[in-house]
Amino acid sequence: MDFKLSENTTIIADTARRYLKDNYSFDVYRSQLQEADHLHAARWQAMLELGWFGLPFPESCGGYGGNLVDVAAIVREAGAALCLDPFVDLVVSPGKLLEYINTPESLAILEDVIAGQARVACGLYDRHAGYQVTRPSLRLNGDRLSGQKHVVPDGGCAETVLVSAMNGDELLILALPVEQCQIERYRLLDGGRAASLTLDDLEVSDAMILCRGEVARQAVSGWFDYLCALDCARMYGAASQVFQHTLEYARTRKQFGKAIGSFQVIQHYLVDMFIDLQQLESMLLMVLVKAESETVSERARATSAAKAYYASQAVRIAQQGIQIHGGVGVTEELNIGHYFRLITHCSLSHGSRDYHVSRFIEAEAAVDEQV
Amino acid sequence: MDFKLSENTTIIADTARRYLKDNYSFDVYRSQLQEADHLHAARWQAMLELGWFGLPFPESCGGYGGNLVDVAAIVREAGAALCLDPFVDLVVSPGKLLEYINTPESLAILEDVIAGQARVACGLYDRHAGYQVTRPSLRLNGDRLSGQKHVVPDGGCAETVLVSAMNGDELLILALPVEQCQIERYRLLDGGRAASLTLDDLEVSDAMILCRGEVARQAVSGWFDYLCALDCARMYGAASQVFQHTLEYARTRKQFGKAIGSFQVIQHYLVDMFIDLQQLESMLLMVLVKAESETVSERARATSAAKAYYASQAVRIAQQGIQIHGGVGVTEELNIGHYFRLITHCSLSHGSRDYHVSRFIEAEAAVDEQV
Amino acid sequence: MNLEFSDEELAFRETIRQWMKANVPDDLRRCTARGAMPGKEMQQRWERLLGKQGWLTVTWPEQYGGPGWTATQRYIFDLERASAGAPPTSPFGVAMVGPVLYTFGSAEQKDRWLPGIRSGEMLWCQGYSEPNAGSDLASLKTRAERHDDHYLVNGQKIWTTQAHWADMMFCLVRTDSTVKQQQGISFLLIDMKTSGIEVRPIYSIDGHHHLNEVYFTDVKVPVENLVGTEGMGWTIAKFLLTHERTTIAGVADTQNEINRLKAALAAMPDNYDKHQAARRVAALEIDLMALEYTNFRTVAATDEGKPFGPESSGLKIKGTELQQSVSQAMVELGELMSLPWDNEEPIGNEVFNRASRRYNFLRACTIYGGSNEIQKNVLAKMLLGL
Amino acid sequence: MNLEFSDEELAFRETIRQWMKANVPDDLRRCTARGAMPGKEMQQRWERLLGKQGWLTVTWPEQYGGPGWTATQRYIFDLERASAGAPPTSPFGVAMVGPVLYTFGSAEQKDRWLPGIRSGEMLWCQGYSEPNAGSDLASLKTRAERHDDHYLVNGQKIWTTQAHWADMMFCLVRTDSTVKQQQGISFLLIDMKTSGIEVRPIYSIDGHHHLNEVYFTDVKVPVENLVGTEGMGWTIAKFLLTHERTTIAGVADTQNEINRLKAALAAMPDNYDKHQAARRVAALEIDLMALEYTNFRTVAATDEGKPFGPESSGLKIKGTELQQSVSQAMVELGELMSLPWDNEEPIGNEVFNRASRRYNFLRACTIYGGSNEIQKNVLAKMLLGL
Repeated sequence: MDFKLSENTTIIADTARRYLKDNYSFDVYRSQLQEADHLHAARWQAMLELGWFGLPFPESCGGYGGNLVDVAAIVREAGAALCLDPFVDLVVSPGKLLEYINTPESLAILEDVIAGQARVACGLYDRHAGYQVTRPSLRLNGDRLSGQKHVVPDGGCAETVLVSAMNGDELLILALPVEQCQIERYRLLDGGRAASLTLDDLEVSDAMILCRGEVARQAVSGWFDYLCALDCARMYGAASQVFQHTLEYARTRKQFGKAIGSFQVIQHYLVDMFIDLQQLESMLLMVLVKAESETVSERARATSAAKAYYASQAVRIAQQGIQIHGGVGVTEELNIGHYFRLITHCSLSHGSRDYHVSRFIEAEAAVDEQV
Repeated sequence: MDFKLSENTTIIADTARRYLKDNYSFDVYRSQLQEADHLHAARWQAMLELGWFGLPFPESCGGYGGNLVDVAAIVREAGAALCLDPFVDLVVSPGKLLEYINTPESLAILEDVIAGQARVACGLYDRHAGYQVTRPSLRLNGDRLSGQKHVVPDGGCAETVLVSAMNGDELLILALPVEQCQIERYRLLDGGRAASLTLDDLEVSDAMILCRGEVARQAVSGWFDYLCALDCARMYGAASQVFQHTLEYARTRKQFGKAIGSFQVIQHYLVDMFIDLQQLESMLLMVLVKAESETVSERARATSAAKAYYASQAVRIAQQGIQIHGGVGVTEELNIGHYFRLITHCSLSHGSRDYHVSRFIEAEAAVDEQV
Repeated sequence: MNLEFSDEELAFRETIRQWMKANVPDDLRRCTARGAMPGKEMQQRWERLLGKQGWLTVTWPEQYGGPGWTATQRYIFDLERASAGAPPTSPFGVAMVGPVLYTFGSAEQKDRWLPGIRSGEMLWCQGYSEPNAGSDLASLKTRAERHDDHYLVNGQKIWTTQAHWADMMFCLVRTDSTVKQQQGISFLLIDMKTSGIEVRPIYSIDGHHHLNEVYFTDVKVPVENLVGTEGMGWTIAKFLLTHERTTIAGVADTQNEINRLKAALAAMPDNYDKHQAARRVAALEIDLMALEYTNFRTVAATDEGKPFGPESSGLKIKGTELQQSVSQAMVELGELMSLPWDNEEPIGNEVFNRASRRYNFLRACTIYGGSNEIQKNVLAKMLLGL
Repeated sequence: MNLEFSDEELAFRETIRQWMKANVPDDLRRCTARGAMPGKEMQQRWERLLGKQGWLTVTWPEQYGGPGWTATQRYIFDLERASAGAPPTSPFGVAMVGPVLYTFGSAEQKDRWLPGIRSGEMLWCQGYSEPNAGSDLASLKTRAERHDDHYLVNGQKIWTTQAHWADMMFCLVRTDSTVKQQQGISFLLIDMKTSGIEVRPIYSIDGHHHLNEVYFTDVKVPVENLVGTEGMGWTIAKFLLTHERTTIAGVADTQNEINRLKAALAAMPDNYDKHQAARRVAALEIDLMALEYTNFRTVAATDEGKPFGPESSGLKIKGTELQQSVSQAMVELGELMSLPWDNEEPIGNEVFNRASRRYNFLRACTIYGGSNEIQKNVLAKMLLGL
């Protein structure tokens, strides 16, 4: 057993950290919060040039063959930097779905994504289906689609959106031109941009359907696990910053004539946070390896465990970070509250704790059957 | 709204406290733990003379017309004193069931209980029915009963046992002579004595059947709520002692050259315990009034809320009491561990937290319907 | 022991209920139902309405214009107010400076300030915290130097809720730095329009502007705005901490939040795990019941003219923890629908769309007014003698 | 990064698994399956069996008779041991005094004491805590006065696990009361058969006798039983605290407890709420997974010859909390079946009948070896610099 990151991963993480340090800051973040569109041309180009767009994908698809551990190294740093650039939403997320679909048509789109020439978003959630991504509530009627897709991350600046729908009992994944949808744009809890797309009797051509049935189901299921793992990486980056900043604050903030870190209760809070952060790191390393496992139930068991654990423990760290900071912790001017929102957001995107506990139980039953 | 105890209740509580102080002690408790039978002749007679046997029952049945608040005053003091004398098991519990059955036969037995001339126990639980007292797993076959009743409190020293069984879809309550059952005796978690009764093709005469159907269902359901409320009273008595002893210990026990109560973490633990104890007292007062309510769903909602709350918060106080005491807290020689066992016991007798949360939800739905 | 409201109390409840039904403005009701907080105009319009009815300063003695209600009536009023979808009233005038004025103020001060508070015309804010005096309030540094007929105030306050709305601030200032910290503090009323006052907004993590920094540069405050005598500020501040606790636990509003959550859950589609959600809500309702009956005990004791008993000591700690728990449950049970932050069209149930703002806002409730940790320090000392 | 066992490790696991299958005595297996703890004879019989195989002192260096396993192998061994239904070995000889002796002991001491520990023939106990030196161990008072060729020991130890089983005690004693507390402490080996030693049982709240008080009245201990030099006791005690942490979290045994619980739940009747029980167990399994992978990180670091990293700091705290949570879940999910204390015939599933004893026993695990509160104090200082 070996928990060391490869030399390659270490370089990727270092590069990401340096790049973000040089090109991103809390001030940049706060002004980006106000933007209608989070695609910043210069940084987008820079990320492309750093090779990040190709990193998540196999060489056979024109990528650089990085694994989840490599991609997570970037996402973790982005979480630590509160970076809102839609690298996951417009590259990794649609790219992995296209890769998993693995048809000539999907791979052609993927090639454009990797080249930075296509803006593709994922619209796999809708209003009534909760987190059950393999059973969307949007339904195809003949060759017509009417309905909505919600919380499409950065869907407002995409050209194409990958959308799931049911055709009878069969799952479909379609690539729709965003221009044919009605768009409502809004911000999300983590400060990111999203859109609701309304499809009004849209005529579906065969060319729009990327895949169907079992292929679609497996692609979406693999995508879900991959994205869950990246949520954990992002939360870890944020939670570790919360801890560091809070520890520093406790060392320097004085009340009653001494540093608040000299009070035993605050010390125990911080020790609890530190220990929990260690456990979060362990769960992250675990899920980054297991979420790409071949065995579907093993993969689901690992990601659901990690996501459920993060939803309680990373959230707890963020809450305690605010509490120890006191008044200043609840203001927009300090990063702590923003980390809190990011962590809360990620604890609910791609499955809440309750959802993942249920999924863990199902996955475990399936694992047990195999044994 | 008025939370004051009546003068009468105050006298009952004071009498009980004084009686237990004079006649019971931790040493008496520890030696009683070793006894095969918890019926201590002299104290039994004393309780009879104190009027406790008649207190819970209406004057129409030959009782003294005390309400649940009065009875709970005694049970609370008994919990505080760790008293194992089976006042609840052999008087209140069977007596209330007999009262609620309210037939000439049942009231005749009740009269003997009140007079101290009958030893009656309740055997309403069996192995497979969990806490669902209105649907026991024991079944009547023709006029024959075969099966077991478990955890019959003080069933080993009773002459008669009130037993529930199903006859088809109909609930029966029977009064069986204990001599016709096979008995296995054992101790329980709280130090009390109990028995499992095995019925081996026992012939049931009509005279044995006290009631059936809706009458039986309502009697058992009222009994269950009443006993739940007394569990809370007993836990409150114990938890308040845990708090008092732990506070005293924290004031006097020195480590690192000062009282452990001067450490901020211990102070916060104790404040949490104190606040929780206040809330437990509020819940106790609430349930003592509501558990005798006429409206079945209102009654169930109140008792299940109280029981569920106690199962988490009283248990938490007991655990913290041990933790603050350190090594000495986990020994038989100190009372703290015994309170911990008593509280754990009561948190599981007549319904666990999980069970009562479910029952609370059902009861609330029923209350909502009535509104 | 009797846990029911009396017939008189039930009749009183009915009166209040009917009045609320007829008088809570629709826009206010809608605002609360969405989980939002009203702006200044809407809030003040409502408080004036209450003031006109004589129901704004419900805790005040009759001689100062209180309605003469019992604590139980005030509690019932609060329940009805919340369940009618009206927000709590702003505490700074009604619950804080008002009682200070009628307890410590001169006849002139009472005449001058109490009517505006009673009618809801005059809005107040509280100038206590400073950048380096948060939990350790006694170390505050804002100076007020006596010059003939006025004080010259210099310094800075922070976390001043509604300072941008307020006409007046009541303020703790240091009038003597040669004596023991607590003894050099005085209680001053400051007109927010005085020159030399600058109010800068602080945005909270719910995205809204509730809080402010307030800077004082050579602000002239007439000596007649001193309440009590110089050096009495700490005594007055402590007096407020032990004043009126019958609604401090927030039971009425937490109950209302739980009701909003239950209604939203009932409307969820069939593939939603309602069973699990119901268990989580039930656990919160049970916790609320424990708080509610503890609160009832305080209310009953108040009506008997007794001082607050030990049962009241945890009301704020438990109350704020529960507010946070309910809010967190609402966010988490809303799943994906809790993520939209500023959508105009509702997505799924709008209750969930707005829940995360409230969740963010409520992180402050275990911090302000003495963090829960500070409260426990105090209780350990005062109540447990540790 | 690689989270799988290597082929060699899998082969090793298979060897251990087969051996356990063939060698764990049936009575021991049944004892563990019931949730009970073995008595002295059963425990020692098992440890001798391991000793004969050379697998009792698995953490020892090869030169002292360790099997030369990697930390990963030791971890695998522990997992297989637990899942085969064997209890952990007693730590006092193998994990505590053994390493002290081969690190600080003289050649004579090693020759004299190590073989008996390695074979499981000689049982040890630990004489650290005293009635007034619990968390504050350095304030211990048991005196050892030097007289020619022996020390005269007077004083009292408490919470001495298995003192009534032990042949020998390793003991912290005060040899100098004129210097700073920590500096006057020495590490002494005491034969439990020496006259002047009285062992009095302490019954634990699980109803069993594990603990003792040990009284010393003019007990003569040969000077050759001093380990290291006089005053070195505190250094040796601290050395033990940082020694071997690869199994301190108790992952193997906690996993085994969860497995026992799941099997018992699977056998519950249909009217039991299995859904709710499964959710509670799942939450515990997820917590265990976090602990397990944290533990793996420590194991991997040990195999690379690295010192324990920060990840290992919480292993004892989280491990003991989880043991208690699992045990509490077992008791609570057993409902009424958890109440019988000493029934001879099983009632329902015997796993539940025995669960409350273990639950009681485990209250001690957050107290002994430095309570979790003391551990947090130390971590705040050492690790966070607070």
